[in-house]
Amino acid sequence: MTRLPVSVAAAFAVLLAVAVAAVSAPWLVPDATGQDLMLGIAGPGPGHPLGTDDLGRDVLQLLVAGARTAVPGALCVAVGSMLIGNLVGLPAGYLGGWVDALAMRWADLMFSLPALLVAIVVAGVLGGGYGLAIAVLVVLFAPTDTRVVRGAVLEQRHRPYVEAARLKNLSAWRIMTRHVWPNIAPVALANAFLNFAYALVSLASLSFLGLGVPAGSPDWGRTLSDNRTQLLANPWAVIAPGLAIIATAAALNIVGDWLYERVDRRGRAR
Amino acid sequence: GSTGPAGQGSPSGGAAGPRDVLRVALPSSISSLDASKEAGIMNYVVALLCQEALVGVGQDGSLQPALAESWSRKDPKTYVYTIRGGVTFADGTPLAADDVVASLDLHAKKGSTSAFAYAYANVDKIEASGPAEVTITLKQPDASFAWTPSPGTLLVTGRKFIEATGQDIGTPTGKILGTGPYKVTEFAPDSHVTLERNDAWWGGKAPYRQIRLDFIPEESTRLLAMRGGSVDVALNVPAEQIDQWKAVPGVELKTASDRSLVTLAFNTAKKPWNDVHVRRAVAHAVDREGIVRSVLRGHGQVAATVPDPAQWGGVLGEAEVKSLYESIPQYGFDLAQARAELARSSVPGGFSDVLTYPGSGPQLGRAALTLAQNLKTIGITLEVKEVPLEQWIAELGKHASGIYLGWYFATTGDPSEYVQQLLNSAYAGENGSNIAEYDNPEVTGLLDRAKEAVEEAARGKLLGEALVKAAADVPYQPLWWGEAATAFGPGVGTGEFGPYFFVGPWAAKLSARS
Amino acid sequence: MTGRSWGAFLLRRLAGTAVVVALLSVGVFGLLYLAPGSVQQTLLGTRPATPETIAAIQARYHLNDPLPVQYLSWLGGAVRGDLGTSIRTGTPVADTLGQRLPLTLALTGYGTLLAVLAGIPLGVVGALRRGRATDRLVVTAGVVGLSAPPFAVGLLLLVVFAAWLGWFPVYGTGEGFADQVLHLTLPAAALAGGAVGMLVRFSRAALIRELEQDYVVFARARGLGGAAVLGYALRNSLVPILTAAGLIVTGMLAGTVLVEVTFALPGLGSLLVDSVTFKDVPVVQALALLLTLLIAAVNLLVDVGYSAVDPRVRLGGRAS
Amino acid sequence: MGERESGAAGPSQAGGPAVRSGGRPRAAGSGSREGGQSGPGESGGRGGGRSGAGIAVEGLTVRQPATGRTLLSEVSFEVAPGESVAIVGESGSGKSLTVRAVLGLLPRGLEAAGKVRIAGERVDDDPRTRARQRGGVVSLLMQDPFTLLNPLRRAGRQIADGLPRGADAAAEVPRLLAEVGLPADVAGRYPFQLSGGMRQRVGLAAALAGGPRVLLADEPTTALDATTQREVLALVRRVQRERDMAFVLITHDLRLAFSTCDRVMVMYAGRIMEVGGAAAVREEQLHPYTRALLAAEPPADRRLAVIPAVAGSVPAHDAVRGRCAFADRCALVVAECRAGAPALRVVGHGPYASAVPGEAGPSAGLPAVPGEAGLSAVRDARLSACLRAAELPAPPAPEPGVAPPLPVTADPVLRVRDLRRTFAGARRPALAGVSLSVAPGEVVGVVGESGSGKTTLARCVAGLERPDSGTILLGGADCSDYGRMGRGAVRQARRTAQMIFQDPYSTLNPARTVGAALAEALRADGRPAAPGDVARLLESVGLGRDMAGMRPAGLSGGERQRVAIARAVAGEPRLLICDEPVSALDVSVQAQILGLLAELRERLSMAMLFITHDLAVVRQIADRLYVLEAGECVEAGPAGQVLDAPAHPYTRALLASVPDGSGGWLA
Ligand SMILES: Nc1ncnc2c1ncn2[C@@H]1O[C@H](COP(=O)(O)OP(=O)(O)OP(=O)(O)O)[C@@H](O)[C@H]1O
Ligand SMILES: Nc1ncnc2c1ncn2[C@@H]1O[C@H](COP(=O)(O)OP(=O)(O)OP(=O)(O)O)[C@@H](O)[C@H]1O
Ligand SMILES: [Mg+2]
Ligand SMILES: [Mg+2]
Ligand code: NI
Repeated sequence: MTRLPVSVAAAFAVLLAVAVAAVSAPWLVPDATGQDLMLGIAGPGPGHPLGTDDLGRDVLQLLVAGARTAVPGALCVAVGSMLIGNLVGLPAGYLGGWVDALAMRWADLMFSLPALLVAIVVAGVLGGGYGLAIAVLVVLFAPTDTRVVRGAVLEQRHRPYVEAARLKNLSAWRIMTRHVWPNIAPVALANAFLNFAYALVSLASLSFLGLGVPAGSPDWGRTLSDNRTQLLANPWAVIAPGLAIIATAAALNIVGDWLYERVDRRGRAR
Repeated sequence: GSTGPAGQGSPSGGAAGPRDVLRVALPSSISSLDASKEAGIMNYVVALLCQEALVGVGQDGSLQPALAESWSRKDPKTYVYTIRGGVTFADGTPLAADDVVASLDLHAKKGSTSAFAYAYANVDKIEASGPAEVTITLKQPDASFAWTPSPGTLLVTGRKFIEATGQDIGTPTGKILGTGPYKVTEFAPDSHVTLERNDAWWGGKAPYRQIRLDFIPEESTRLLAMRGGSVDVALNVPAEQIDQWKAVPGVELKTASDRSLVTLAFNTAKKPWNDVHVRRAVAHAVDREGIVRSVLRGHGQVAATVPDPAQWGGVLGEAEVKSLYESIPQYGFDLAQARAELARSSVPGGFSDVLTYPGSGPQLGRAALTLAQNLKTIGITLEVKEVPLEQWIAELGKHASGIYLGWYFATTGDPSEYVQQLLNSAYAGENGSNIAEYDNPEVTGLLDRAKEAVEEAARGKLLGEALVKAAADVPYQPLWWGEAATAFGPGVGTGEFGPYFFVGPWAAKLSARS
Repeated sequence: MTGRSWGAFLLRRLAGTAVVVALLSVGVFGLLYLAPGSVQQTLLGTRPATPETIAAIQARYHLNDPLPVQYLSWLGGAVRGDLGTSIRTGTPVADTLGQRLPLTLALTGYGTLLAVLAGIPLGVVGALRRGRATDRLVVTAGVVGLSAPPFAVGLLLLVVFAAWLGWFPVYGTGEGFADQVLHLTLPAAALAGGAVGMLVRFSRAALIRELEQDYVVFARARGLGGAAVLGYALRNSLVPILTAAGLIVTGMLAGTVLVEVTFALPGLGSLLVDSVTFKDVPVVQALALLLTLLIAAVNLLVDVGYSAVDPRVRLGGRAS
Repeated sequence: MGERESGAAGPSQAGGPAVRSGGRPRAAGSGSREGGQSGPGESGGRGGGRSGAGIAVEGLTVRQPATGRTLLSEVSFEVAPGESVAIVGESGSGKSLTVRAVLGLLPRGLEAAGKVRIAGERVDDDPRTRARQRGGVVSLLMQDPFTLLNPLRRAGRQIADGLPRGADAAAEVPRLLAEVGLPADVAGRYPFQLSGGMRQRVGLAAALAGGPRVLLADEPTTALDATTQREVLALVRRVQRERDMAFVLITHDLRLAFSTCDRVMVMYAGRIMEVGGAAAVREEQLHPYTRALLAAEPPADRRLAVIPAVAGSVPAHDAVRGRCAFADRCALVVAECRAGAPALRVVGHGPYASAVPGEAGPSAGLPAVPGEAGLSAVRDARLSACLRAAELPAPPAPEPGVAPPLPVTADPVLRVRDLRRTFAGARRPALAGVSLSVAPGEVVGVVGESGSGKTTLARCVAGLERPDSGTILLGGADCSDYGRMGRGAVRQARRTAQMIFQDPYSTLNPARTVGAALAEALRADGRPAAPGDVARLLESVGLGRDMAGMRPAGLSGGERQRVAIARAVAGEPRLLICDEPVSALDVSVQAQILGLLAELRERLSMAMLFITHDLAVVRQIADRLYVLEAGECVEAGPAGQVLDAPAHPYTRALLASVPDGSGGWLA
């Protein structure tokens, strides 16, 4: 057992905090969106460590509650695209042939599109909405996962253990799910973390353009976007959600990288 | 590329003396210089520096002579305009009655795709009745037609120009031609417009040789630009940012009514909003004072009814307006009463609905959010959704939702403009402007009579009656009359500033400030 | 690669791109058709409209034609090189794109340049100082860059460098080369943030991998100097770096949207946002076409880069 | 030889004496009493400092500070100019680390301690001198010709990169290429355009570019064909003699070491076990480990009834700290062996200690530096790390060969007719019409050089590859195209033939336990798969039943290969296809696996298609042989006949390239 690097430990701490916030926001900050029109915008002060936004909502509470909006969406994207990636990439890599050709043409097609732009077009045209943004991102992210999974499967496919399983007359489905998949799952998982981070940033970008979560939702991207006119009045209302996004995404990236490296090292050490 | 006239001084003038170039930051971009081709308000800000109408609007909101030296209503259906002599277009050609007719025809001709066409639907005939006289004949008498040849729905340009430019009017290649104090030298849609002074303007010599208008939709960028001294004038500073703008050294912030109305509209043809108790309940749940105070930072006025008091100029006197407004029933912020009304309604247990607002109006969104919060306490769930401006407009046109946020800018100084559009049952139905589908024959009757009235005072009375009658049915809950804040950087001063400041060649009214 | 196989390769690429463009144009058309709102409504705004006006507008923009007819007439024009006229501005679409393309290209190019100039050296330093404090700093900076949304970085840069320090102008594109560079520095930097992170990650990982290869040990054992050995390894890590660069340029094209909005720059990105909300079909179609072609060109460049870097690709050997 | 080993074991000092090289004329006779007293470099009295041009290592220890592991300890040796020393040992014994430590090129995270002198200069504490010396004084040739050259740089430029400053590349590169026997136009080619042997020659030219006086070679031929291996080694030796370089060759093959080097140093678990002249060690091993190693290497000239194998595998350095590293596997172990780490001591002076020039030993090929009798004598000083070195029993006489079993004439279990397969984009077919048959219970060997199509043949038979044409009959059923067979037929074919693979590390699914893998195999073959059945299966391949719960990561290479065999034979197939099943294993493990296969064959009366490039291995197991060359069968027949009286020149060339342990092999 090697010791956890400091950065990874810190990343896990951040993720834990975010997860706690996301899960227990309704109890931690039951009244996060509570308005105080009399107060309006204010800088940090007693009772409001990060100040308030123009509806008099406490920025810190919004941040805590924001984890509940910002994170699950990105998680959905990561999980959804990983699911598609596995479902498509596994047969594509293992079976090859037309399945592979079809899957790869699809991935090529998606890769020749700029993901965020397509998301903007689709969300913009169809009027935005959180679910739609997530669905679009899932579709756009899936090819990356598909390629990663397929690449990993291709690497495993000709390993003797797979061929031995074929020689034992096991079904392709069984070989894929029971033999190949457990060995590529860590790669897929590591990639999912990286996607998670990228989805978080992308969703925040969509929210920034007004295409993500509904107005008034305590979402980080939304809070940042709503308050960016207050940059000089209460910079914390902008900096804090920005930091929340960056810190969470960075933590996810760090964990993803760390997982990747571990997989890589295990692969090389055999 | 942008090329100014040769031999002129440096574009951004030195420290000493008044600046040569005025740099203006607009809060949204325009894609056409032709105000009749786009729905935005900023088009006027640009176009009115270059183009003029037959009649102008005074600071008190009354009609003033402009390109028409004088005009008269010969009979209820006939208007005669005498064209000012000695006026030339920016390209040097003199203005003739025929040019005015051509300009009017752009909107009045059958099959016109102009956005102003609605204002000319009642026009029967337009003709140049003399070398300097234009006569307009209507199909039906309409008192408010007097406002139609004002800048809101008419911008005069030349016949030759129209024929030569065709579909290209307002585009970067075609640009626009007018008689105003400036002419367009460069137009980059979504980026900037550069104007050059028209030294032959009949109104005198405008103070700035050049005006560059940049479109900077990102509010914080605009603020930083002013702080950095790279703009002189910024229009429509958002209310929530006003304090920050004020804090910029040397910046002078002027606010005035922008003749806009933000109102809640209830679809009286749709359940449960067809129940007046529901409408009253929701109306009582709106904290209009609170919204004006916090969302608008006090830069707005609680709207008692549809037209802004400043719009009655020439129709009703100030005292009459005051007494009229006091007689209009109001639904003040009172959650207890809201609850009581809801209890008496068809949906005593509450219900849920969706309220959309345009992305370009964040203040509408905030108001909607406070409303949603109040409604929650009485059991109504209102989901607030931001949609792109175009989608919001489309939804307004469909009349399919139960509740809307309407946002209107008056293009004229005529009080009847939106009263007719919002309350007259003639405008109900899909694509109509009566988004509440409000159909009260009594009200419609009053409004139709107002259209025919020749006497301004009589017209005012009829309109007032209609407003009072309609208020009892609560098809709308007016929220506020907007105010626009304009920031003038150090070095730019303005003597007079009011609701009609930008309705006209506004830059000509600016002066250097020390 | 011989001339003939180059030709075949190009042809295959072109065919692929054509398919993508065709699919995309159908998709965009269908999407815009599905979109709420309509051209006449956006043209008229909240102003009232007479039925005649609406009919006239619909006739003018062929809005009443069945969708396939609308599509085919667009396609016919596009094939003949006529991209149509923007509904929103009334200008020919080709002109509009022509005016805005330089800015976006300049922004993307400048951003890529900044990213390459910062990302690769940082990645190299990280790889060479692997595991030490410098490396950890580089890796952390890279991760933060990767995790920071461009608009947030843009706002931050605006506040710090334009507002507080006043080193750079706040908005606009500037006139003349030096001025333009000055104007585009902050947007390009905002755009480059994520790319730097990506390049640091890729180049560092690639170099670390190469430095562990036998040929590096062999080169050192033969007494080759540090610079020569680094040259060996760097050249070999260029292939993954090129791959990353391709992804980066594509990502940047998307990132320009956010940055152009933040910095009020009239580029393709802001045009896309405006045209999409306006349902300006000809412009959106042409943009989709242009962006796809740009991406295809970038990918082609990357492939050409591979063959320039790697003789196995160039000479048809099997890369092992 | 019995009388010679009684030669007094010289008293040895703690700290371990270094192996001395030339320049010490007297050391031979005195049994190196002074050993360990003076540093090798300062040894005076040396004419012209010739030995100063070699390397001297004393007390080299390599550790991994992050984990606190020691990987190598107390390694001392010297190599004189013109002398060649082989470092021999099984995988993981520390051979590569030794050489890397000498060069100062240890992998990241490892640290070395101890004295290293190169060309008389102390370099272990002076990285700059060391860096300066690399290339010009000392150079390295690495194992894998496919990875040691920069793939993106032309061969000539890579060679030129190593030339001393100011050298004329245009002249020097062709000269170096000529020296390694390559035409000048190779300079303009990229590595991927060269064959493995050519690459290794380019590597040699590059290593020689700086004009080094010491050449270290880490298994330079392991990845090459046997025939190419011989050519390259002969070339290296020739160049080394011509340039009078000190030469260190790392190899895992004792016979190869005997054949190519003057002296041999045997390593085990990060320590030196035995040192001595090549001929002397070949004649008589003074450490039980060396004996076991040599015994486990199958002879190419005769078939043994059983290959003597030691149980277990090479331990990690730290696992055997503070005692004799080989004690656990040693047949001659006594209690003291475990009491402390035995030092490397002079055991005798070997058969040639008293030799005078002219009195050549039995090994006529032993190279002797002319006129330097003393030097040669010192080189033959024998050192061993065995406590009982002096009292080891005489090595047993070589086992006599046995005859392979008589051919079977029953209906063949496998019949292949005119099998062809050409891979897309390949220049020549991988299989160009191969026919063969395997009778029930018969072991049929397939040999050939790398790329001759052996694996392709095996995969076609197993149904992992689809042949272009030809027929494959398995147990009488046509199995030429698995894609077109019914489910039942496929199942039948799978139960008839099973396969085991070369790489023990990827042959098992890392995610599944051994038990799960075997239970699945049993079920797939229609056998009961209760834990008891799995345990029985494990025991049948010589593994404990407790192994069922382990994952492959915890197993050694040999154990993995046993599990793989168990998996293959779970359903008692009639034919077992073995694709180089022992090539990746250490000789000691190889012997175990070969023994296991022989036993299984007996017990299950299983036929085998045994594929290998190693003629010595195939000799031990095969009854009949097919020789493949470039996808074609060039010779076939009973194993003994083909190997003893090869008819085809290709077979003869193959045979000649098997090292026989004699010095004349390279000639
Ligand atoms: N970079 C490293 N980090 C940790 N341990 C290492 C490293 N390199 C080698 N080792 C360990 O050191 C021991 C000796 O390795 P070395 O490479 O010298 O063996 P070798 O004798 O060359 O074996 P082979 O024949 O397989 O090449 C092995 O047990 C190996 O696991
Ligand atoms: N999957 C493949 N695709 C293309 N060519 C292949 C493939 N597999 C093998 N070959 C080629 O077919 C020829 C025969 O290969 P094969 O692996 O059967 O040889 P081999 O005798 O097993 O060699 P080795 O001793 O190196 O294992 C070689 O030239 C090889 O490059
Ligand atoms: Mg080694
Ligand atoms: Mg093979
Ligand atoms: Ni310009």
